[in-house]
Amino acid sequence: MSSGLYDMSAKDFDKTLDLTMLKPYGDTMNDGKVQLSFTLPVPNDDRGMEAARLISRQMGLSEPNVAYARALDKEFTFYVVYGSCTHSVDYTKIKIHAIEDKAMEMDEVDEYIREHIGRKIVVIGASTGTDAHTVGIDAIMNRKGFAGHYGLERYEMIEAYNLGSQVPNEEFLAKAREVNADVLLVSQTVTQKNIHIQNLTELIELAEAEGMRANHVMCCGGARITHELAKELGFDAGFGPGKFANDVATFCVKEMVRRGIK
Amino acid sequence: MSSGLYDMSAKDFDKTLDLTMLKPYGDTMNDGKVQLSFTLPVPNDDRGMEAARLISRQMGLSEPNVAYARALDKEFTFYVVYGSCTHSVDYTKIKIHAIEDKAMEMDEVDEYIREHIGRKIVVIGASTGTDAHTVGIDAIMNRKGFAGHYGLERYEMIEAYNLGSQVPNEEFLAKAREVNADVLLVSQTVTQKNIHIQNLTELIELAEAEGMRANHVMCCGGARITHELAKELGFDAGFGPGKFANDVATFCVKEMVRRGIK
Amino acid sequence: MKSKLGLDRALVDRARTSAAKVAEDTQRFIDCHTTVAVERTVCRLLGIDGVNEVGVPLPNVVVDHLCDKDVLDDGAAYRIGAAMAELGLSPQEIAEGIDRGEIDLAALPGKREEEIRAALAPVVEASLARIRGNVAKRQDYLEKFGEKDGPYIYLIVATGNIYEDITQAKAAAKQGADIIAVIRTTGQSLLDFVPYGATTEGFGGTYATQENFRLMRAALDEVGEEQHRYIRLCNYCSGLCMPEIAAMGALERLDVMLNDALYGILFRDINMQRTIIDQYFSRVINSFAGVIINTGEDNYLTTADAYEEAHTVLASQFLNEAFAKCAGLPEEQMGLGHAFEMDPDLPNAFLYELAQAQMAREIFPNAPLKYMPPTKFMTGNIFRGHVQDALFNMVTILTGQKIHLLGMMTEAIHTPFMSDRALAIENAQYIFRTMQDFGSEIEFKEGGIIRSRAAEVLQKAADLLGEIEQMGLFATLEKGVFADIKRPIDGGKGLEGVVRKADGYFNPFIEEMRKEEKA
Amino acid sequence: MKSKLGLDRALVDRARTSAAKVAEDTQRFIDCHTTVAVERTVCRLLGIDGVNEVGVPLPNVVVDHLCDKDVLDDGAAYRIGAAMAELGLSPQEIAEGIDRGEIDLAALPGKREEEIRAALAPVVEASLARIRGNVAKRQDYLEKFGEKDGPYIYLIVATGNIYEDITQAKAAAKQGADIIAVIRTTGQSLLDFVPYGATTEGFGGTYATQENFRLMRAALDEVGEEQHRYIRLCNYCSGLCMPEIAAMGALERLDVMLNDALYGILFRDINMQRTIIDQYFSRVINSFAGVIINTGEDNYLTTADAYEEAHTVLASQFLNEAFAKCAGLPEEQMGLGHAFEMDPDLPNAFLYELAQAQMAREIFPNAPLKYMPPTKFMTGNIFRGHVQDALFNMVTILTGQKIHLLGMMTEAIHTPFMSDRALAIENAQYIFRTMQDFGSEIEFKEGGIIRSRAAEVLQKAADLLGEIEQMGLFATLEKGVFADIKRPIDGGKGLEGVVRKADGYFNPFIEEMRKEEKA
Ligand code: B12
Ligand code: B12
Ligand SMILES: Cc1ncc(COP(=O)(O)O)c(C=O)c1O
Ligand SMILES: Cc1ncc(COP(=O)(O)O)c(C=O)c1O
Repeated sequence: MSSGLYDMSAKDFDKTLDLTMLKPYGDTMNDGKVQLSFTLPVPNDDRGMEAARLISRQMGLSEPNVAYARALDKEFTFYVVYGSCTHSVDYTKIKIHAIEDKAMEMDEVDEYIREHIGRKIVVIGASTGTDAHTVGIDAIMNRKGFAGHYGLERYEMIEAYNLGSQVPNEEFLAKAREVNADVLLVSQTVTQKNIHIQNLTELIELAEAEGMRANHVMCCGGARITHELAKELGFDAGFGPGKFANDVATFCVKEMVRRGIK
Repeated sequence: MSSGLYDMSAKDFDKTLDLTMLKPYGDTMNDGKVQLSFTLPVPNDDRGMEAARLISRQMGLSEPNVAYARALDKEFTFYVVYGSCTHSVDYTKIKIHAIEDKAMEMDEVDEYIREHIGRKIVVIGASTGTDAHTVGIDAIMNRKGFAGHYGLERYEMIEAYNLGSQVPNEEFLAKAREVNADVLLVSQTVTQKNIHIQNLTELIELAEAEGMRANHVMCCGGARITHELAKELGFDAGFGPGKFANDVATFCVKEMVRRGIK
Repeated sequence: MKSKLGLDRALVDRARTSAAKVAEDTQRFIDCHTTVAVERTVCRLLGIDGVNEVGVPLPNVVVDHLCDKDVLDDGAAYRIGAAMAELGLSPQEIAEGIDRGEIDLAALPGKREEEIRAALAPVVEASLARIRGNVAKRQDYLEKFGEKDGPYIYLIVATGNIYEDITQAKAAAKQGADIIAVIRTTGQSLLDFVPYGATTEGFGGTYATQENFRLMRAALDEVGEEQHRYIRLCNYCSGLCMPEIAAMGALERLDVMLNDALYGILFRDINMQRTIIDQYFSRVINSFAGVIINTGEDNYLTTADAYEEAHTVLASQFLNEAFAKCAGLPEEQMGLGHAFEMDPDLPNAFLYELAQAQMAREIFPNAPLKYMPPTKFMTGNIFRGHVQDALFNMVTILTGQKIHLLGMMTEAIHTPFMSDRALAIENAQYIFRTMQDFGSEIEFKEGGIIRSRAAEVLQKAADLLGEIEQMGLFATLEKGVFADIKRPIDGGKGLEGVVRKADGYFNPFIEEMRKEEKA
Repeated sequence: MKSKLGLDRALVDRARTSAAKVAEDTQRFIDCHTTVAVERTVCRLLGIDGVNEVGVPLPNVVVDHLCDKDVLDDGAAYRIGAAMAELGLSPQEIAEGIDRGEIDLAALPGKREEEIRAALAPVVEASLARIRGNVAKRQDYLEKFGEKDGPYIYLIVATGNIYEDITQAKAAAKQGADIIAVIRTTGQSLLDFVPYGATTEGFGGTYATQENFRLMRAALDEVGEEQHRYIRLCNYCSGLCMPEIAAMGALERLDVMLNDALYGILFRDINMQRTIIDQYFSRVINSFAGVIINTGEDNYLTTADAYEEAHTVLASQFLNEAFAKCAGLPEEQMGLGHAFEMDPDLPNAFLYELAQAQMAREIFPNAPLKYMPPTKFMTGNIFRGHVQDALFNMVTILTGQKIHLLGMMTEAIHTPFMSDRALAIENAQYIFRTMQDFGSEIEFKEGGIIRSRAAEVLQKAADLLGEIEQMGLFATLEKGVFADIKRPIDGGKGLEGVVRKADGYFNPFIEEMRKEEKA
C-alpha cells in the first residue's frame, strides 16, 4: 500500500586507513579527494576544458571534475578542479629532517648555557641581501619577542646583535668576526625566483671561504624556509613560521655543545 | 659616491608559448603554477607536512610549497600547496566530443522543424530516479525558460511534456511510448557515489531492451554532465551548465534529421 | 529589542490573525483524520521496533495488517490495547505474532475503552518517561556546560555512512559546531517506512534510522563532554514518515528536527492531506520532547526568486507559526526558516537581505530563527562562494539569527568534505568575532532602502495571508501560490495512507503529551 | 557629507595646525639644501637621458662629475646652463661630452645668471610643455570616457618582467582594474640611480625605468581605448631617486605615484635630511603633472599594531598633508594612506577599522584616500584570506575610500598570479555592488563603540602632533615615534648626497612649476 519501497541497497565499504598507502581524504577514507586551481594560456571553450581535464589526469586525478572555468583574458582561462588522487605515499617510511631537540624555555636555555658552556654566547642576526623584511628576524631577536615568546635580547646568557635588514653577506660576516659571534642567524622573506636560495648559498660559500663555517652555528629562517631546505643549503638548521626565539636558542646552544664550540 | 650599485643582472627569459607543451600559468609563461588543497588523515606535524609535500611531488609538482597546514582533528590535517606542474599537454592534439551544430534560436528551430520534419515533434523530459532536482529540467522545458532563453514548451513546433522529478526509469519510458515521444530528455543533479551513472545506464539499457533506443533521440543534462560522459553512457548528447533550451532543441532536431527519424 | 525597522505592528497582527484562522480551519480537518504514519508512530511509542525476516519494520507490519483488515480507523492504540488486554502480551510480542500470522487484530473480541486504556497505560507511561528522561538529560547538560549566547553554528554531515558521518561530526564539533545535522539520503522522504539499523550506504546523505540516531547521539555526547559544550543533534522528519521520525528523535534525544507543515507537499509531492495530518502529531511529539523544529521556507527560494518572492517566505513563517501553536509548540522551539538567496549580481542585494532577516527577527522575537546559507547562486567558483558565505554570516550577526546553517564554498559541487566544514566554521567565527557588536552599533536610516523594503514585504505578506484566509489552505496549495508549485488535493504520494477516524479512535500519546504543555 | 562620527572639529583644526607648523619649520631646512637626486632630476628635465658604455645613466655621470668637482652646490641648472651658453651645445651633448671626459663644467668660464637662464629657457619650456601635454591628454581621455564614481580598483603587477607585466595588466584592466601599479623590484629604492631601458628581470617587482613606464602607458592606453575607460598607471618614487622618478612619471604620463615624506626614512633607512629634501621637489613635480600621490601610512601597521598605533597613522596623514601643501599639491591629489591591518582574532576589530576609515574620510574630505588591504594577518590560508579581503572591500564601500588597493588571497605566499587578481576584482565588485548604498543607509549609534573609538584616536593624534610641534620633525624621527623605528639624523643611506645650496643656486623647474599652481 505504501508508495515507498522496502528494500535499500547496502554495499561493503572500504574504510580502512592504510598508512603505507596514504591518500588524501575528502569525506571518506581513501577517497583521494583533492582540489586544484590553475590558469591555462588558452581561450575558455570546450577544448580548454578538456586541456584542464587532461592536465588534471596527468597529475593523477581520476575523474577530474572541472567545476569552474572562467576567462581571465581572451587567451587565459582559470579552472577549479576536483578529483580523486590516485597516488599515495608510504607514510611509515617518511624520513623527516626535523630538529630533535625539545624546545626549552628562556630560563632553561640560560641555565643550560651556564652549565654547559659557562659563558655568555654571542648571537648575531640580520635579514641579508636586498631583503628589507625585518619582522621575522625581529620576532626572534627583539626583547619584546613575538606571540608571547621573549626575544634573544632578553636572554641573560645571550649577547644579541640585530643588524636589521638589507645587510650584504660580506658585511654580515665581518660584523660576526668583530663581535666574536658563536651563532649566525639569517632571515629571508623574499623568495621570488629563488633569490633566497641564491643569497643563502652565497653566505655559506663566503663563510667557508673565510674559514668561519666550522666553528659557528649557522641558522636561517623565514616564511618559506624549512629545516630540510636549510640543511640542503649547508646550514645547521632552518626555522619557518611558528618557530620562536626559544626554539632557535635551544637548537643553537645544544648544537654548540654537540660540536664542542666553547 | 652613491650607496646603490650600478649593475643589475639581466638573464634570458623563456616566455614562448608552445601549445604542444601547454602548462599552467601563474604570472609567467610556462611557470606551471598550480594551487592545491587537500586533507590527509594524519596529525599536523613535520611528518604530515612532508607527506603533503610527497603527495604533491607525486602529482608532478616541482618544489611544492606547503603554504598552510591546519589540524581538522587530531588525526586529520588540511594543506594548501602551491607548486609548479611539470606535466604538460599537447593542446594541438586535443580531440573534443563537442556538439558541432551551431545553436539556432527558437524561431529558427521551429522553422527547421517545419521544413525538414513537417510535423510537431514530441519531447518528454524528467529528472529520473530518486533525483528531486527540477530546476535544471525546468530551465530547459518550462515556457518561461531560463537566463533569457525560452523553454521548449514555448516552441510552436514542439509538444513538450515535463514529468517533473523522481520519475522511475520504467515510468519514464512508458510515458514516452504513450505520448509517442521523439526526444527523451533526462536531468541528473545528484552525483554522489556516481548514482547518476547508475541511473543513466539503467535507462539506456531499458530503452534498448524495449527497442526504443534506435528511433529516439536521447539526451541527458545536469551540472556535472558533459557531452563526453553522455556519449560514453550511450546517449546522443549531454548538456551541462550554460546550455539552454535552444542548444538542446537544435541538436535534437538536427539529430532526428540525421538519423531519419520522421 | 528596539525595532530598527519601524514595522507597522497593526499589520503584523493582521497577518498573524489571518494565519491563525487558516491553521484553525485546517486543524478541524486534521482532528478527524489519521494516517498510516501516525499509527506506525503510535506503534513505535508503544515499544514496537525491529524488522521481520524480509526487512519490513514491525510498525509497518502492524499497520499494514490493520489496513488489510480495514480497521486502521480505530487506531493502532485501540486495537493493540485490546489485544494486550485479551492476550496479556506486550505490543512487541503482538507485532511479532502478527508478523508470524498468528495474531489477527480484527478477529479478537472487543473490549471496553477503559479496559484498553488500562492495558496501554503502563506502556504509554514508560515511553513518555523515557522521553522526559531525555529532556532532563539535555537540561542537565545545558546546566553543566552552559547555554550559548549568539548564533548556533549548524553543520551538516552527509557521507552516506553513519560511521564516516561520526568522524566528520566529531571533527566539526571540536572545531566549533553547535548543531550537527545528519542529512538524509536522497529519496528517503518518499519511503513509507523507516529503515532499520546502522547504515553505511546512502546518496547525498545517510538514512535516518533509530540506530543511526543513537550512534550519533552517543558520539556527540562524547565530544561534548570533552569540549564542555552540549552539541545538539538534528535530523529530518518531513516526508512520509514525519511523526515516526519525530518519535524516534524524541526517544534518542535529538534536539532539532526539520519539520515543516508544507514542505513535503511542495517539494516532495506528498499529498497535502497526508502531510498536514502527519505534521500535527510530529509537532506534538517535538513539542513534548523539547525539540526545536526547523521549517523549510528556505526551499521556496531555491526555485522562486528571493527578491520577488520574499513575502511568500514571511507568509509561510506565519503559517508555520500558527500550525505550531495548534500543536502546542512553544515559541522557543519554533525555528522558523529563511535563507540568503539573493542574486550576487543584484545591486544592493545585501540591503534587501538584511531587511528581510531583521524583519523576521522583529516579528518572531522569541523564535530561534533558522537561517540558511546561499545555495542557488553558489557556483563552482569556490573562492567567490566563500565570500558569499561570509556575507551570509554577517547578516546573522547583524540581526541575531539563532540557528545558523553554515554555507559551504563547495555547495555547487559536492556534499561537504571535512575541510569544507572547517573552513566554513572559521569563516563564521571570524565574522561573528570581528563584528560582534556591529548589530547594536548601527541604525537604519528612516525612509531608507532597508526600512522601505521591510515595509513592502510585510504589506505583501499580510495581503497574501488575507487571501489565503479566504481560500483556505488546500485551495491555496492547489493554486500554486507557494514556490510556483501547484498541487492537486488528491494528487501526490501517500494519500492512500489517510484514514478518517472511527468513533472509538484515540491516540493516547497526543492526549498525554498535550496535557503537559508549557504555559 | 554629514559627519557620522560627531568628530570634534576644534581638535581636528588643532591637529592640522600643529602639522602645518612642523612642515613649515622643516621647509626652511629644505629650502636651503639640494641633493644629488634633485640635481639629476634637473638634468633629466633638461633632456639628459641614456646610459654610457658601462651602463651608468648620464644624469648620474653629470652629477657625479659636479660632485667630484665640488660644485654641485651651484645646482646642475646653473652649471649646465652656463655650458650651454658657452658651448652652444644641448644638455645631452654636454652630458656626453662630460662622459667622454671632454667637458669639465667646473673649468668653464662663469656667466651672468640672466645669460644662463636665457640659455636654459627653451629647454625648460620644452620639458614643461611635454608635461602639460600629458596633463591635457589625460584630461581628454577622462572627458571622452568619463570619470569613475565610487572607488578606483587598484591592482599591482610584479612579475619582474615588463612584458609579462603588460600581459597581466591588460587582463586586469579588462576585468575591471582602474589603476595598475607596477611594483618595483626589491632593492631599487636603495639604488642611487635609475636603471635604463626595458627590463625583464627583477625580484618581487619590476624595475622602474622610463622605458618601462612608456611601454606600460602605451599598453594601458590601448586597453583603455578598447574598454572605454581611462586606466591609470602608478609607480613608486620613494627611495634615493624620489624626484627623478617623479620626473620620469611626469614625462610618461603616470597618474599616481607612491610618494611619502617619511617612508624612505622609516622603512628604507634613507637619511632623513636626504628624503625630506627630495620629497619636496618630487611633490612639486607630481603636483604640476596632475599626479595623485600615495602616502605610505599603511607601512606603519605592518610593523606596529593597528589597534594600538592607529593614532600614528592619523598623525602621519596630517603631516603628509602639510608637506604636500608646502609643495603646492592640491587636496584632490593627496592620496593619503591607511590600511586594514586589524588582527582577525580581535573582537570587534571590524568596528575599529570602520571608525578609522570613516574618520579619515571626514577629516580629509577632498583627498582621494588610498586604502591598503590586509597583509600582515594574511596567511597561507587563502580561503580565510579571501574573506579578510572581502571585509576590507566592505569598509571601502561603507566609508567612501577612493584608491582601493585590492588584497590578494595569496598575499602571504607570492606576488599575484593572474588568477589571484581576477578573483580579487570579482570579490571587490561583488561587495561594491551588493552593498552599493549601505554606507548611506546606516548611522552609528551615539556613544557607541565606533564613535568612541574615532574620538579616542583623534585625541591621541592631536596630542602626538602637539608633541612633534614642540620637538620638530627630525627629533621626532630620532625618538622613534613612528612605527617604533628610531633613525639618527646623520644615519642611513644617502646623506653624502645632501648639499647646502650656494648663493647663486637655482632650480628653474621648481620656479616654473610652482608658478602654475592651481588656486
Ligand atoms: C610586512 C611586510 C612587508 C613590510 C616589511 C616591514 C618590515 N620592516 O619588515 C614592507 C611593507 C616594507 C614590505 C615590503 C616589501 N615586500 Co613584503 N610583506 C610583508 C608581509 C605583509 C608580512 C611579513 C611579516 O612581517 N610576517 C610576520 C613575520 C613574523 O613572519 P616571518 O617572517 O615568517 O617570521 C617567522 C618565521 O618565519 C621565523 N623566522 C623568520 N626569519 C627568521 C630567521 C631566523 C634565524 C629564525 C630562527 C627564524 C625566523 O620566525 C618568525 C616567527 O615565527 C608579507 C605578506 C605576509 N602576510 O606574509 C609580505 C611579503 C613577504 N612581501 C613581499 C614583497 C614582494 C615585498 C616587496 C618586495 C614588494 C615591493 N616590490 O615593493 C617589498 C620590498 C621589500 C624588500 N626589498 O625586501 C612578498 C614576498 C613574495 C615572495 N615570496 O617572494 C610577500 C609574501 C607579499 C606578497 N604576496 O607579495 N613587506
Ligand atoms: C536547488 C537545490 C535543491 C532544491 C531542489 C529544488 C528543485 N525543485 O529542484 C532542494 C532544496 C529541494 C534540494 C534538495 C536536495 N539536494 Co540540492 N541543490 C540545489 C542547488 C542549490 C541548486 C541546483 C539548481 O537548481 N541549479 C540551477 C539549475 C538551472 O542548474 P542545472 O541543474 O545545472 O541545470 C542547467 C544545466 O545543467 C542544464 N541541464 C540540467 N538538466 C538538464 C537536462 C537536459 C536534458 C538538458 C538538455 C540540460 C540540462 O541546463 C540547465 C540550464 O543551463 C544545488 C547547489 C548548487 N548551487 O548547484 C544543490 C545540490 C545539487 N543538491 C545536492 C543534494 C545532495 C541535495 C539533497 C540530496 C540533500 C539532502 N540529502 O537532503 C536533497 C535531496 C534531493 C533529491 N532527492 O534529489 C547536492 C548534490 C551533490 C552531488 N553532486 O551529488 C548539491 C550540489 C548541493 C551540495 N553541495 O550538497 N536541492
Ligand atoms: C523542512 C525540510 N524537511 C526536509 C528536508 C530535506 O529532506 P528530504 O530531502 O529528505 O525530503 C528539507 C531540506 O531542505 C527541509 O527544509
Ligand atoms: C610610500 C611608499 N613608497 C614606496 C613603497 C615601496 O617601494 P620600495 O620597496 O621600492 O621602497 C611603498 C610600499 O609599500 C610605499 O608605501
